Amino acid sequence: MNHIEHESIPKLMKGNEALAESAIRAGMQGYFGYPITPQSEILEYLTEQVPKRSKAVVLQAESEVASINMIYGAAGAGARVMTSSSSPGISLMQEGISYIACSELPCLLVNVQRGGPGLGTIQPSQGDYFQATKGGGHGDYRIVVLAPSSVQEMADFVFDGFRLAEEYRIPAMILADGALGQMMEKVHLPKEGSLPYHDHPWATTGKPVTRERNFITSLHMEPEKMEEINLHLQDKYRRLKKEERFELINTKDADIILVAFGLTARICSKAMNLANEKGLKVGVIRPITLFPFPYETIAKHATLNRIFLAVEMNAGQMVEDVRIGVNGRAPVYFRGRMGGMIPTPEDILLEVEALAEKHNLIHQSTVR
Amino acid sequence: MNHIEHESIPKLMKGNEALAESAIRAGMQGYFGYPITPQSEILEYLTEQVPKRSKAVVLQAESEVASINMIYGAAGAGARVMTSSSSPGISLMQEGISYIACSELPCLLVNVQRGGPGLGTIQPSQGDYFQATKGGGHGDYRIVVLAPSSVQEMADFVFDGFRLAEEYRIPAMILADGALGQMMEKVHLPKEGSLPYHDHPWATTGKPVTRERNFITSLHMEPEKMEEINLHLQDKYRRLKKEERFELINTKDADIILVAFGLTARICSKAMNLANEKGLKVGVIRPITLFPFPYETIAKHATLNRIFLAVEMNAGQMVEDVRIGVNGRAPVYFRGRMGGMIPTPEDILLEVEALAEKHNLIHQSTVR
Amino acid sequence: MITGTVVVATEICKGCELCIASCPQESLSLSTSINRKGYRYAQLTKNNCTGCMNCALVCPDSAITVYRQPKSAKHAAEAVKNAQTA
Amino acid sequence: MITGTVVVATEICKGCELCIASCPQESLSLSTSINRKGYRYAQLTKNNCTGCMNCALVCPDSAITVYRQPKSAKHAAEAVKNAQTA
Amino acid sequence: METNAMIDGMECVYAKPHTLTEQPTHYCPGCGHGVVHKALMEVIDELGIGENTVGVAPVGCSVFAYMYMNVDMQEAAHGRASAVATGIRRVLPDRYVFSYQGDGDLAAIGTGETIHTVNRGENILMVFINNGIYGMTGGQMAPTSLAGMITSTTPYGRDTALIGYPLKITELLAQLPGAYYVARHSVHTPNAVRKLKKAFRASFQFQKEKKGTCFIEVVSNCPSGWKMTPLEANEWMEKNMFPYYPIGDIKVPQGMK
Amino acid sequence: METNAMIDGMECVYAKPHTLTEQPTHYCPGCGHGVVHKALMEVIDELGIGENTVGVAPVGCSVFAYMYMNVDMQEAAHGRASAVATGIRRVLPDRYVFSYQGDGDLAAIGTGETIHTVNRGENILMVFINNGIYGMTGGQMAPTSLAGMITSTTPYGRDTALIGYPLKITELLAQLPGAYYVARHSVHTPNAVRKLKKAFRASFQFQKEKKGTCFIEVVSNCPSGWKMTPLEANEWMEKNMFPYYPIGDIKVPQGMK
Amino acid sequence: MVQNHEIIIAGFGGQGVLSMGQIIAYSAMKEGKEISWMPAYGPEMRGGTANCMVIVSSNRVSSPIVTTFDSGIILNQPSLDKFADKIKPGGLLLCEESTIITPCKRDDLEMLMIPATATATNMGKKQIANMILLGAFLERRPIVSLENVLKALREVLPERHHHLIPMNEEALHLGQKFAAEYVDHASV
Amino acid sequence: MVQNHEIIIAGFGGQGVLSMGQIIAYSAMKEGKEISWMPAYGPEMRGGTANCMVIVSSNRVSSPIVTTFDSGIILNQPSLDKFADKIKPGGLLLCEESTIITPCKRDDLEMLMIPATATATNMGKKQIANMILLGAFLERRPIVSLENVLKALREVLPERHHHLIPMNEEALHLGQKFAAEYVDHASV
Ligand SMILES: Cc1ncc(C[n+]2csc(CCOP(=O)(O)OP(=O)(O)O)c2C)c(N)n1
Ligand SMILES: Cc1ncc(C[n+]2csc(CCOP(=O)(O)OP(=O)(O)O)c2C)c(N)n1
Ligand code: SF4
Ligand code: SF4
Ligand code: SF4
Ligand code: SF4
Repeated sequence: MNHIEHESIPKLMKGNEALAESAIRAGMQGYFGYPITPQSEILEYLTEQVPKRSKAVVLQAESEVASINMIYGAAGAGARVMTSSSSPGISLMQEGISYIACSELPCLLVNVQRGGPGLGTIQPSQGDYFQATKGGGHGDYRIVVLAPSSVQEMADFVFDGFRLAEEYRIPAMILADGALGQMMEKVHLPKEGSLPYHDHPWATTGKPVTRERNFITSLHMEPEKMEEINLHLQDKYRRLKKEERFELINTKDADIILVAFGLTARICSKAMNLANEKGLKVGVIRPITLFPFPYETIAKHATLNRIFLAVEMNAGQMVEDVRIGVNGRAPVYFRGRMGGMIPTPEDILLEVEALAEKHNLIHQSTVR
Repeated sequence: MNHIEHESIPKLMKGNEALAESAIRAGMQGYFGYPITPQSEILEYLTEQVPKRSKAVVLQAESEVASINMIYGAAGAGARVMTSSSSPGISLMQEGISYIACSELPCLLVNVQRGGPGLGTIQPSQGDYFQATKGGGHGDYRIVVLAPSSVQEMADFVFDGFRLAEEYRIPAMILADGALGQMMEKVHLPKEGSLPYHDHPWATTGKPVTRERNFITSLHMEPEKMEEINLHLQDKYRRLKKEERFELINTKDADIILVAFGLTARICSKAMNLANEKGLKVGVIRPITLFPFPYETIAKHATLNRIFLAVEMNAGQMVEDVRIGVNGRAPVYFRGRMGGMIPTPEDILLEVEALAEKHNLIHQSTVR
Repeated sequence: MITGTVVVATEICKGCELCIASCPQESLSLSTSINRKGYRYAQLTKNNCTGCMNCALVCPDSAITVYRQPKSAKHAAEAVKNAQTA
Repeated sequence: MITGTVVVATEICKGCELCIASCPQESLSLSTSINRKGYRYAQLTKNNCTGCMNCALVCPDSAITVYRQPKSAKHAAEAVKNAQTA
Repeated sequence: METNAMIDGMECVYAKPHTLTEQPTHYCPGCGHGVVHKALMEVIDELGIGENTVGVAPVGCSVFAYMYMNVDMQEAAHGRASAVATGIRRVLPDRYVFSYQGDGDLAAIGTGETIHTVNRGENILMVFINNGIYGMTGGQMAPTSLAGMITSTTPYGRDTALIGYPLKITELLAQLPGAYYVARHSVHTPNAVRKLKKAFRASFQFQKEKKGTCFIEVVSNCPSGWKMTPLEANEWMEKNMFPYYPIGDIKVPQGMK
Repeated sequence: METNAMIDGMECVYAKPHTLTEQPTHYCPGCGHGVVHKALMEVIDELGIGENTVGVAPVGCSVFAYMYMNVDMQEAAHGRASAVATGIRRVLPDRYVFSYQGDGDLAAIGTGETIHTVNRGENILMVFINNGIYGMTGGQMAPTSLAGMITSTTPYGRDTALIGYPLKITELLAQLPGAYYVARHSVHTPNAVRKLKKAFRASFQFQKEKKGTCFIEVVSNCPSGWKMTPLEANEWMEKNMFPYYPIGDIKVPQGMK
Repeated sequence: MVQNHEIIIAGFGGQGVLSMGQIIAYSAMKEGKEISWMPAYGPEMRGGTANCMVIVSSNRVSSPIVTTFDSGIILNQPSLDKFADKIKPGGLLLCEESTIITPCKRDDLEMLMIPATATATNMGKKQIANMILLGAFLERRPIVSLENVLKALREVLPERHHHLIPMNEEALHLGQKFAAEYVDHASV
Repeated sequence: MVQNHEIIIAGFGGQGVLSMGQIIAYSAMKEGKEISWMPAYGPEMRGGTANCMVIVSSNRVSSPIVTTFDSGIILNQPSLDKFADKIKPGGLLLCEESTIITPCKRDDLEMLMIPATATATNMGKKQIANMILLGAFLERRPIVSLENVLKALREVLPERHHHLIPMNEEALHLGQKFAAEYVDHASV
């Protein structure tokens, strides 16, 4: 990933505010969104700050459906645009996202997840992993999915998201959760204006006589043509592999590997410490890009008598990708909390100890 | 699955019409939907037939969002209800489906898929497998997904769908495609009134003094409560395993196993015949319930020097579940057509021959 | 003149003061002490209540029950009716 | 009286007959033969066309081009302007 | 609490109706939602139709209405209460059905459902709480927020040049043939509450007669969203909301006084 | 075709404008869409604003408008054209933006976006083709289908008691302060086409002056959906559609004749 | 042994292409055969091209989609250009004469040019051309009996159109006659 | 060696519970420490309960969610009932006196009852009670210096509230005094 220039003096900010501030600094030209807990601070921050600082458009839309289609229009007109919502609102955007993905319009989507399904709770969750990574909308499309685990990353991934979106002409999503949105941490903000603009020859900005008209569409009556479009998209998704990002913690000689993304990964690393103190060799793999998912990294770690434990704030979603990566070479277990509950380090430690017991790694690792 | 009583005299019908006729015979009490190709015949057939034959409500809603929420209301009031649409329309229903799944309301959803993503084409596709089986909406929910492969099953699965929906208090979806909807075949229709009604003590029909009020909701402010709801749902999904359905064709001593659902499975069985004529030992597994997916069945067949080839009208979706089922015990390949293109038996035969070559099964099987 | 009285469910009351403002007799005022929710609550501090029910009608939390001196059982019954349907 | 003529793009025409109905001179009628799309197409069958452009205005497929006898180059130029902005 | 309790020889003339549960509300002190809930439930109690009534709660502060209203209820997705009510009413044609929605729910995300429900003349009562703001999510602008009004998403006041004027959806709906009875009320005084109850009573009568949609707007407050005390809020409401959203009947059937 | 060709000494006085592509349309014979496309594109050609114009096509029979209109265009999701146009206009404030929608698109699934776009007074031209039916999907009922009208989803005629009266969305929109110029036109005669072009011209002028939303309804035909010949269709339209959807200005700015 | 006949019928929308296929399928069903009918059309509501694949078989039809055909009934030039090569060698290719500008060059087919439209127009009912073609087809490939086709018509057509049945019958016979007397191109 | 202090601050909404936590976090950041502040609230917009977890550490904070705490600052009974058991043995438990009906029974804690509200009301500004509690906390657990807290206030408070800073300072000192002179329950 590209290097991002940061301010040297840190600020204390909520994740949602850091993300919004970072969007301004990234030169966002348009924001269209509808309020929903736990991410309304994003729209609130922008309506307060933008008028003082930039020419950008910040519009509270009448709904999420309107928001995502305004994004379609503005992105199609070549602007750097973003919308944000939380789980139920993101569900309403699925048709629009499918259109945007097919029309290859760059834009940044933010999902600050809450506990589902249905109206659920306003507490944090990771229940929208499938929706984000496999395409909750219709048809074969993917979007780049970045999973921050700190307020710092809430800010940084705005820059990464816009960059990837524009480089690959693809929607990028920051898949956060209510805790990351609401919690405050120290953050070194990215420097304003450090993200260059590219011109978009495909954008509908008015047709000069000098070129053919541009049009943005996802309609192709002949299936042959539509298949070409799909092959082109699939090829792009393959090219995206090189953007895979992940974090490895003590995985080298670990017997038990915890796989987790976002906030859960930090809770796992605490659990890891507790386990290590008890002489258990535990490591953590944190996928940072959920699409493209680092299958090879998982595969590389799937060696003899190792155990995988996927930990998520859902009923078991990313674990399916872990299984595909491990491909039978090691046992894969799952531990999840749902509906807004956050797993505690102690929760996870218990699970780890149980597994160590079961696969008798206790002795093994303690004698080492 | 339960036995369905059929008429002895067959009819020649389009898949969409057979499905609509079957809904009337299944005692459907309410239909709410919005037109979209290639399934508008369902609403058209119902508006023409129902007034003559039943007291059922048939309402053309102003949108798919309205449709799915009318379904929520009517199902919550205890009625046997159905809606139908095609890919983009189903995307708009994702929030509503998540609500219905969480509130445990029985209803039948029909997705006659077309080529995506975006507006795409009106030609057949299987591009919504992920959306249907992993939950295109937010949060951890699943719905029963039935994949018909003939006009006969378009009719039969209406009965199966309603039965499962009501038995498990879960939305059931018939995941068809444009070809199945538009093609005509011979069909023995299920007998009218052969699907019994059950009373729904949880339904909001007006609160007699004799009971506490009923309410339908998916909101639970305390995450602890919301997690309970989720655990309850997950438990239901486990219980559903016993409803798994699949079809096996010549899999017994096959070297190459084709895995396909819906119409594609029939094309595969034709390819299988062509391959067998050439002395290749090919069989077909057709998952009929896509959720619950018959993982064990796949696993049982994943034995030494066997090859799996998943064939789909998409860029590779069900194949992920095949991989999870096979779990590394055999190589899994994929062949797909996209955007409304239908694979031909010849397409698939070529693929099979190439694989046979690669894993030199040619000689092997010809000498047998 | 009919006299009446009100009973405020002090643990339900949120101290919004709407009843106080709506009382023509100025019979109500806020307590000094707080309830378990942390609110000061309404209380009858004068004994000139006529049982007009204004306070109860505007109470968002249905915390007020109103009682009235019956002229006779019959009248009282009516009173109830009027009160509810007036 | 100005005289004019029209040219119908016969492969574009779909034979909807709207032009025919809108022609004050009844100069147009449908062909007997069909075009490659399978439509009978409009054609000028009388030579009394005034170049009024009615047919062209209502043609959904912009299949009609209209020509007019210029009184003078200048007038013709005007004619064009009027035609387009009238 | 039992209504007929005697205290020193007095009789109970007013108590919480049985159509309200004992559950204390989560509403802010002085919030109009509580008053409207009570008025509606009292009418249902008085008409004795509680057993034949199904209600629909919105997503908004009144999302928990079903915890307080002691009748069968459904909690609809944000903006879809009228579609949900349509579904219920169509399959239960002999029941009374009402929906209860805030201004964000009914007039922003739910605009399409609202217009088409009324246009179909669904036989339901739609209760519309207009407090000019999104209460539940923390005081953001609503379509009904007044010009220049400061909310958490219009920190410099609603700029009509950029986001348009407050939407008088009730006046729009009154234009539709499907709308049978349309009126705007409030609950800031005892008399206002009495009038509102009259309107509810009439609406259920019309629903019984299958006359079409009855739509009752209640101009209400949001002390928290407006950052005022309840008393200040009601005063501000009279001064600022009423002029733009005048209280009174908007569409009344022939011969209804 | 080059406009200034001479045939036997005559000059070309009328030819397809450069703002239309050479692509033959997929529309049914006699369909009004083609006429409206042409009228709109001629005006853009005449005003010479093609280079500064971005259009939005709907989902409906005119979904392919971008294949015929030779300006930059976007094809919006069903019902969302006005939201898409809003997105474009907001980030390109110095461009002309128009949306083009059918009645299902604009007045059914898109109702919410339509109302709020106009309520915001977005500086765009909204062209609304009202043919009282869903053409593209095979002649289903539209919100604008006339009472008693037979469509593929109202085989016994639109029953207003069950699904309400045809929705006069244009009259509703005219009530909104954001709507600056609202008119209803048709294209069934040469003069009707001339009038429509005038309205388009005025709309672009107002848009230039940032006056707010201009909304032009065109009552049009659907020979296929109505199961008539083009000539029968236009006659039926005059006889049945015009009385319910009267042609003429609905909201005109001061001093516009 | 499995008996299978795979047919493509293609032309403009409105030429009765789809109904022709449905009648074959329906009659075959009446004869206890297995069948499938698969339509395809373009975006146009009127005009544009349309076609259907019909499979009549003694066994359950596996794939309703096939890429080559035993017979083709072609009603316009674009369809001929598209499907001419997809007819199996020795297969039957029936064309509506007036719509074909450049005929198919293949000499390994049983190829008939039937003046169906002209004849139908003379009969005073243009729409009946498809029945003439159907008659010709059944003469060369009697996969269903004419009796059953007529039964089918009676059952498929709504009462109010039954008066047209005699005319349809005449058209079928005319078509048979054409095909019977026809001197095949291939055999020239 | 890693220094870690994990605090829970809980009470009614509107008691300044969340801002108290933010001030600690902000001052700690100023001192170059690592921090996290995690809030939690109920459905109510006004009233209802609110709390925040604050972690101040010498190293990067791994999990911002913890289940046991070194210190608890409690402003109402429900919160006390909820968190009393979650304070680590030997930990600090500060309570706002007037809001506590049934105090915590544990004897393994450093427990202080501070009449913050009463005092603040006397000072004429009820809202300032949280500053008194903060002062008391810092007296017993000086994880950040008072100077930095005051700096923090200056930077966090909008200009228009700066006139309140002296009063806040006084409150902090009063709190310190209470804590300094306090005779611990545990040690009774
Ligand atoms: C699809 C969706 N979008 C947004 C939200 C967030 N949300 C909940 S309530 C609400 C608006 C509440 O305002 P209003 O309808 O006026 O009711 P009030 O709270 O003022 O009574 C919003 C935007 C949601 N729950 N679901
Ligand atoms: C989300 C979604 N729902 C439904 C459809 C199907 N659909 C396409 S066009 C259309 C309506 C067309 O009618 P109208 O808008 O009146 O335009 P017309 O074709 O009459 O010009 C519908 C329902 C779709 N493409 N997408
Ligand atoms: S109106 Fe009700 S809640 Fe408000 S103060 Fe009076 S009794 Fe308490
Ligand atoms: S109006 Fe145009 S399309 Fe119609 S007949 Fe005349 S020329 Fe042909
Ligand atoms: S936030 Fe406003 S609307 Fe919601 S309960 Fe509080 S006062 Fe009422
Ligand atoms: S279906 Fe109707 S609207 Fe569509 S092109 Fe044909 S005539 Fe026009």
